[in-house]
Amino acid sequence: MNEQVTQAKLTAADFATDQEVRWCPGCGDYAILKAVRTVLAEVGARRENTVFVSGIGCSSRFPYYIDTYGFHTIHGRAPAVATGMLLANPDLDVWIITGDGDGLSIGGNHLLHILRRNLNCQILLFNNETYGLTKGQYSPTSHLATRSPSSPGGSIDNPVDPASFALGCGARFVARGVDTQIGQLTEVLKAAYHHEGAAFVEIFQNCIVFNEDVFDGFTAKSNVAEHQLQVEPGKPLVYGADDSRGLVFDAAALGLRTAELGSDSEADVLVHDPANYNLATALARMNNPEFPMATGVLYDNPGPVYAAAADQSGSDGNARSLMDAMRAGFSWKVAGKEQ
Amino acid sequence: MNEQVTQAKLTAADFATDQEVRWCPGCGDYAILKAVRTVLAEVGARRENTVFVSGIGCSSRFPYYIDTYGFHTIHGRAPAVATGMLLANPDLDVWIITGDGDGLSIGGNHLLHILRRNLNCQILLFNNETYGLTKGQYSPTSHLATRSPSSPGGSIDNPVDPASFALGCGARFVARGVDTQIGQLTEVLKAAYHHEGAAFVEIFQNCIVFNEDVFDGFTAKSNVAEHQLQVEPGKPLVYGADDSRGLVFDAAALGLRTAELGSDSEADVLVHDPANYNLATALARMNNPEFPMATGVLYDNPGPVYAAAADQSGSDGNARSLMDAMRAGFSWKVAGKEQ
Amino acid sequence: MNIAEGSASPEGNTVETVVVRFAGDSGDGIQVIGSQLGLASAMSENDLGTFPEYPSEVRAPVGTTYGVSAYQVHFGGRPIKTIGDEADMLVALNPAALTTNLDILKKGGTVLVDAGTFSERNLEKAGYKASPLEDGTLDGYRVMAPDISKLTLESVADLSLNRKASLRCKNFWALGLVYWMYGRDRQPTIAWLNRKFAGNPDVAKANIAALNAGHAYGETVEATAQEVARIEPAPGIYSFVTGYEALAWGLATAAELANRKLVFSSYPITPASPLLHTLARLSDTGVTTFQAEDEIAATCAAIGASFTGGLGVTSSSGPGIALKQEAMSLAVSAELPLIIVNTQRAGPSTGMPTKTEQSDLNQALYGRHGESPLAVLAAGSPAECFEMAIEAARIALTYMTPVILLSDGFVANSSSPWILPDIDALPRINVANHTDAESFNPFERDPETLARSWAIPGTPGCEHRIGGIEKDYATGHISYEPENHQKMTDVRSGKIAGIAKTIPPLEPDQGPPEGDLAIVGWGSTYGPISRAVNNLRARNYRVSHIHLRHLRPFAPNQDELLAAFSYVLVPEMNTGQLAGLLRSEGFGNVESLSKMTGRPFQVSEIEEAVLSRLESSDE
Amino acid sequence: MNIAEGSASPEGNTVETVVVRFAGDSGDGIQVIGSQLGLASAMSENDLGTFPEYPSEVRAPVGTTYGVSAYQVHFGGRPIKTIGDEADMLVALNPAALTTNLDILKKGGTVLVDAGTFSERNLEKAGYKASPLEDGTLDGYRVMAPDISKLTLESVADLSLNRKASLRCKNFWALGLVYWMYGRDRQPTIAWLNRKFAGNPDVAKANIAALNAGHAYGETVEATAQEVARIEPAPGIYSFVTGYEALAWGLATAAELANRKLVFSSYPITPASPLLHTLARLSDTGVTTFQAEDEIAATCAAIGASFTGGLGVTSSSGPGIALKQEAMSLAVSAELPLIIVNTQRAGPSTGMPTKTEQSDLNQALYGRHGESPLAVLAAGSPAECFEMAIEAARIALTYMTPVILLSDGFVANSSSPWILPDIDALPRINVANHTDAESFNPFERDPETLARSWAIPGTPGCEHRIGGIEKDYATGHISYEPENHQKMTDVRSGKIAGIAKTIPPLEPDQGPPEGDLAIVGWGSTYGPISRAVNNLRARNYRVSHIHLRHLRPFAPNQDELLAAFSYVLVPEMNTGQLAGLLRSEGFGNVESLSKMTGRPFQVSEIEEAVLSRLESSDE
Ligand SMILES: Cc1ncc(C[n+]2csc(CCOP(=O)(O)OP(=O)(O)O)c2C)c(N)n1
Ligand SMILES: Cc1ncc(C[n+]2csc(CCOP(=O)(O)OP(=O)(O)O)c2C)c(N)n1
Ligand code: SF4
Ligand code: SF4
Ligand SMILES: [Mg+2]
Ligand SMILES: [Mg+2]
Repeated sequence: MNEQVTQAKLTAADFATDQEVRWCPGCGDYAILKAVRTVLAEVGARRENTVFVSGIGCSSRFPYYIDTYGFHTIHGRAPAVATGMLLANPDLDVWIITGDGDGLSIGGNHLLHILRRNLNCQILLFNNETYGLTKGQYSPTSHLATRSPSSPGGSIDNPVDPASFALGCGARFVARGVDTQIGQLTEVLKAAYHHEGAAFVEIFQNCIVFNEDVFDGFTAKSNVAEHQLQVEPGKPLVYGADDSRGLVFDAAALGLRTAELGSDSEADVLVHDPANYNLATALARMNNPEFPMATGVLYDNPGPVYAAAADQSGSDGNARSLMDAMRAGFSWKVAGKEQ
Repeated sequence: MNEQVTQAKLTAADFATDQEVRWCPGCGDYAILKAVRTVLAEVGARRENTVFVSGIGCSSRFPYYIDTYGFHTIHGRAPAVATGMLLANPDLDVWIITGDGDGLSIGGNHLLHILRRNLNCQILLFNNETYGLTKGQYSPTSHLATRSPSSPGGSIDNPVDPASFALGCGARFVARGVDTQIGQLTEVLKAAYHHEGAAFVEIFQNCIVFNEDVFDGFTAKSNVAEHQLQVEPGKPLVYGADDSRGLVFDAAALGLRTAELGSDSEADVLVHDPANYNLATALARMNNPEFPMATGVLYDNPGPVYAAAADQSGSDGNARSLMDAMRAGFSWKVAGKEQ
Repeated sequence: MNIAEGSASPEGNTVETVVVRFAGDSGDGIQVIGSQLGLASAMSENDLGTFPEYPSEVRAPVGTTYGVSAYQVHFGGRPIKTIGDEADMLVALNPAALTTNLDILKKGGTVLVDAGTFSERNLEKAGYKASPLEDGTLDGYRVMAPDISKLTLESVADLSLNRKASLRCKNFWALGLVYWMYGRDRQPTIAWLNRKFAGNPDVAKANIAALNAGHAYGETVEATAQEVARIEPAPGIYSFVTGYEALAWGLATAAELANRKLVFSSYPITPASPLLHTLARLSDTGVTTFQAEDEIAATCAAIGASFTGGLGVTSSSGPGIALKQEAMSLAVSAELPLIIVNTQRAGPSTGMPTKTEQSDLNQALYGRHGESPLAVLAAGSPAECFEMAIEAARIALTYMTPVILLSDGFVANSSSPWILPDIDALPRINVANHTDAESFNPFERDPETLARSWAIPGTPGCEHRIGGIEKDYATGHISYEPENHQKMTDVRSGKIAGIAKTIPPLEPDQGPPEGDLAIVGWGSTYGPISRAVNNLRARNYRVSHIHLRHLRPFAPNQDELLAAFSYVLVPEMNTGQLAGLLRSEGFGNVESLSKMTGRPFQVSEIEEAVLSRLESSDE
Repeated sequence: MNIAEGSASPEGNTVETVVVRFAGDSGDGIQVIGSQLGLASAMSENDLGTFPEYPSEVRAPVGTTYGVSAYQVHFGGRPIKTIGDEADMLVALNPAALTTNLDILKKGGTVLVDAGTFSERNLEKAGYKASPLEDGTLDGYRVMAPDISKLTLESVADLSLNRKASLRCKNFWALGLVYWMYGRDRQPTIAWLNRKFAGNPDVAKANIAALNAGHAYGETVEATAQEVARIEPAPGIYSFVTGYEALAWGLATAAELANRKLVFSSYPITPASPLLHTLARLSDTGVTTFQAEDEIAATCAAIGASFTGGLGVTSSSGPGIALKQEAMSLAVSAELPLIIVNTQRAGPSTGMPTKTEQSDLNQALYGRHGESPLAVLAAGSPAECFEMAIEAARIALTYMTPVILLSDGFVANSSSPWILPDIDALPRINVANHTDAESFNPFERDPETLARSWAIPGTPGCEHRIGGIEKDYATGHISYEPENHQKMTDVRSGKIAGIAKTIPPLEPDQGPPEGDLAIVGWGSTYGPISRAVNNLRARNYRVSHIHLRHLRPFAPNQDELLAAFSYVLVPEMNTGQLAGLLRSEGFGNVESLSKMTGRPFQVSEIEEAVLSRLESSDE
């Protein structure tokens, strides 16, 4: 591509732009922004080779605050725009930023298709269970009976679970992070970056204006231990103070159940295998407070990546000139008159 | 609603219209049409209370051939139109007819949302792994390397599995049928009809023009026994000649595996429980030929139905007159001049 | 009327109208005091118009220029149709509010600032190098710069509120001073506060104390106060309505008049969402609202509702309306009633969502594929929103057609006092469902309206199938016949054209029905044009004002009326879309007066444009 | 050229042009023999035009009227620009084909039927009560009714094909007879058959035998044969191209001329899909195609491709174009190159997908929200499809703007012989990427074109962020400033208007550049208008033909040119959209000649319309 200038390793601060960040003071988006900048620096991303593309929403303002190429597109369509970027230039490092409304309401179809096609990119869905930018209507992830300007009596739509949805779409990398858990979040983002193919990360993000503390049940400091299970590859699926609780397989129900380790004789605690689809779907579906909320990389099982370069044509793979191609049909020659 | 005339029980033939059916001779759609008419008669559906709504595609021509109310809408949008019908009149019996292109390509988002909202209707997705009406381009369900006019060198998009997708969306009823297996298909459709909420049925449908016999691996007469597992509630998950093979739980892999019953000592064959989500996702994901293809009702676990009547408003549920509502804000009275 | 009795009538001259503009941080409670001044003014026998301006950020950091919220109130003793070109008084509760709003204050006007907020930090955030209170910035204005923060704290000191909560009352302190200056009665506001904070009487008391303190301050420092002229309002029950409220009530009323279920199906978008919110709160009156997954689904759901006999309505703004066009075309082809409300905003693309514009007229007229004619209406004031919603429903149901109703960010959010309607006294919309099963044909047409017959699911014997493919004129079945397509094209456009027969004849809003110059407007330019023409006519200029509510089809006599003027000037907040439309209909002498700043026209802009035309035509 | 040597030159008079129409069941191989007649005619030094008509069902049952497939060839010894109003000869391979196509046969024309298919069953399926061969239906035509089925079976009896395969050759039998009647050389077709069925020589042989047998039959029964006049074709390598092929090649060529990657992103829809299919087969020439999940994604992906430096192109037809409008508006706002091809079909809604129309012009011009100006072009013939694709790319890349290129079902599917271009000889499209990191500003504009500077990902130091929110004129950052929005609105429309400077001046296609009457057309009405004007001028009527390729902006001298005519008539396959546009631009004497049947204009319809105007103006 372009001549590469010799560049020193960049720091997180090098990824900041000159634009004033305009989220509400206290919004969870700030922490995510910080985590992303950190990750970009740590993985050695190059500014000129990186593109952030977003739809519309508070979350989708994100690209303005990262000093790489950026495109703040239209509502719900970032995955489609990103697809075109990768078709034209598969070497780019593309990050898609979306929200629960942008990505799962108006943009649900594009999310489905980018996941199943498995384009090589990162998809960060900031889930705050509300439409922040349009002032707090309930969203497709809002729990039943959410009161909002458009559901003053409480919403009656069953919510969709982003991770389960992604798994159903055929995603090969599905993870969850929390805005305030920077350590885990940066690790998750790094894993997403290194995954070949579409990496889907749901980030629980606190909207302090319209949905303050909606995730407190498992993200409040006092609840993390008892109500969150931070999965790690190859590690037992335990949680609770002193890892006193864990997930075991419930043969009768063909599913997971929680167990007090030590006291429960059947307690054959499971070990996390991110390549196991069945485990991932079961983890994704665990509902807090009945179960701990699973966070971290739930599923990471690379599959065939959509490669634009790959040839969908009927040709044998050898390049032809365009003029040859045009002549390949039935053609005939009319000679000029002898002069 | 309208005054009900006394009506004799209708037969399948009573649901035929005067329109000539215009699918290609030999198309699988004919068999499905027959099955649906039979089911309508068997469940005692009333013509005037039934609506068939479809998008665009060969499959979506369906409503013209059923003598009920029908709406052939626009590409991909039948679930949204159906939603409006049920909002205005929740008593209607609404059947949505869609194709793999209509329902999963352009219409994927609406499918997601009608499933998660769980509106009370039946959704029949005719999967022929192609865009029939537009002459045979590959579709979102086409297997990798499908050659078609738009993928002359073979498609490079990973397909989506409709049943897994529906489960990921939060569907509470997910089933599969085969155009040629009328017995099972009518049973599945009846179960869908009786399910409260959105019932999703994928029907493998043979497009003899563009994708002839693409499902032969498990639907050809000679393959049904060995390559198809017809699940039934409460029955063991067995298949093969003389039910010699079955599904067992593979503890190491936390998943399903097939076993020769009798010879395999671990063979604790599983029993089908349609209310088990984990089982349903595992069944849906079984890939032929490695596994038998699961057909029948994979999942049937009723959940809260979206009821338009349910009140999203902030009111206490008591009706108000509109004029009272307008006056409920700050209002004041100007008296007329004394005359 | 609870006449503004007991309001101190301060000395000073009487003015006809006054414009007060409040500005401050988003957290300062600007919207609340703005609407209270509106209320107090209505109670003081004033007509008025108000308009809020919100920052585009949800909650911008304190003290920033982009976090400034404003509210303008124009009140006085004659019919008020605008929010006022310039403010007579600016209340700026921090430096950022001052710097972003000063240009709206008229020279010589009064500026009230809270000196307590002019800290170095805040000045810097507002981009001031030096304090504008000291460096001559405010020369030429009448400046009042009390330390409102401090005075507010003092006024509520007796109450048990903490400092933060106490400081929050300073908006009411400022309001109290404004009430003193324009002779407003405090009682309605006090009543409102008591009702609003019924559960929190300390807060109510504190705000009332601050209000009173501000009022007393005016008296004490002998701030110049003005008498404002009064009107004699018509009798009735009044409320304040914004355009979106009037529109919501109009839709609900229309459904009641037609005895149909209103199914309002939408997806949130600025500035259209308040319509959804307002209707969602009316569910106990029988309204069904549906928040769809996107605009396409919203439109399709409304169509589905109409298919089953409801009144399907959908609503959005520019980008969302673009997404609805394919489905609208289905409604054209299936000939189903449907109302599409477009609360326009500044484009293209995401544009400036919080700013107003009229640039979607062409999209409304021509935005669909194929020949997809439908009716287009526009509302120019909150009151008109109510009327036009009913008119849209009348047309949609009577003619079995989609109708686009154009509103915009300005008309939707401005408000004025409005007599609440008596629904029982309004004409009903009588459109029967077809129930006769004998030889039923869904495309049989009413010979008068050309509307097809509407049989809804649930009706035995009328089962039928329709869709978006071309239909045979006679049977309604699918048809690809060449001559039939011509016939169907003609009948679809003829049906829309025929609506004109039921539209009342167009008459000038002001001025004679013929002459040299007509100012022709539509939608929210109504106010400024009306005032400008009023002013010009008062100065004996011969000019008429014609306001179009029906944009497709036009009123039956529109051609004739416009032809009676030698020259037509069309002020629009777009680059001349109505002007182009009139020209394409064969009018030669049409000139466009275009404004594309995201702000409504000022009266003076229109006056000047007219004067320059009149002068040049004098030459 | 492989001149049609050795073709028997049958006795008979010489005619200038001939129209042959083939019709039969979908399975009868009508399209194949139609294009073979085209090929043979081109080889016989004829110019020609062809047009296929497919049934709308994928594979309708045998013998039904809705399963009839047809192909019309118009060839002769002068430039051919239409497919012919009427057929001189109709080949109808079954009763359904006869009944659905007879109206196109001119009185006195020749009809060839396969008597072997006129069974009672088939007659009934075609809706005939009695055999049209016997009941006088064909009085006034020259009827040839051999039992083609039987004769074909006999002709291939020596070969080892089964009955079904043998019968499949009957199309070539009929073709052989046609070749006899119009003196076509069989050699090119024989060569084609040998190549096509190289893997199946028996099939090739059988078809050749049938072809020869049909030819011999003509000789034997002494069917009247006609000499057809010839032209002298320009030297070059020729191929047959349909409009969609020429368009595909034009897009690929444009990308090569601009040294950019072509990213063509689309979703299947009739009649636009063939463009996708053709480009998909060009991937080995460097073209990238993408079948998106829907039209919105297709457009967005094309935009993403352009953002990263490619030439993003998307394509659809009416309903799909409606869905693309929101994203097009993003491209307007972000000022990115983008080409949107609309292969128009009959609307509204699903309409008649296989029928042609020009009813999306207004949608192209006005279909977006806000003021979203972009360039609009139209192609009127297969050859023009190639040129206009390059022109669209030139404009999109030079001006950083979306361009809509209008085609339609008729122009896309008709074909004619065409000299394959020498790409190296075409002017290059030189648009450089911005790479200079010093003080880079994405919204810095080229003073000449007003195009913003284009820096693409991968360029160090030029990292930037853009979007659909209004941008500051100077910095490109988000701006809600009133005056800035005015300025940006002006610059966006000024940029599009400025394209006119680089458009070649408009000249009449025929006739003088001034006069009483100009026929103004655009797109696929080109052929019929051209022929009609040609005929009229031959009869000494003073009329000019002006063909518009640029619909926004217009050619710089268009106003002037049109103003030089007292009267303008605009034939359009819509209800008068260009006519309305011209009127809105201030032209008074514009009349629309509208046709909405899903079929192209006939030459005679235009001639008659012109004559009636000329007469009435003579009064
Ligand atoms: C086509 C269109 N429809 C609607 C909108 C209005 N809109 C902007 S953002 C948004 C929802 C944002 O929600 P989410 O994606 O969850 O982002 P958040 O603000 O919560 O971060 C909506 C409805 C729009 N900009 N465009
Ligand atoms: C907006 C829009 N885009 C595209 C089309 C063209 N189109 C019609 S049907 C179809 C695909 C049909 O595929 P599927 O749903 O699988 O139905 P099938 O014909 O295979 O039964 C497409 C792309 C259309 N009618 N409208
Ligand atoms: S509204 Fe919510 S999500 Fe948006 S910036 Fe504010 S806190 Fe964050
Ligand atoms: S194309 Fe395929 S799906 Fe469509 S009618 Fe024919 S066989 Fe059936
Ligand atoms: Mg959100
Ligand atoms: Mg299909």
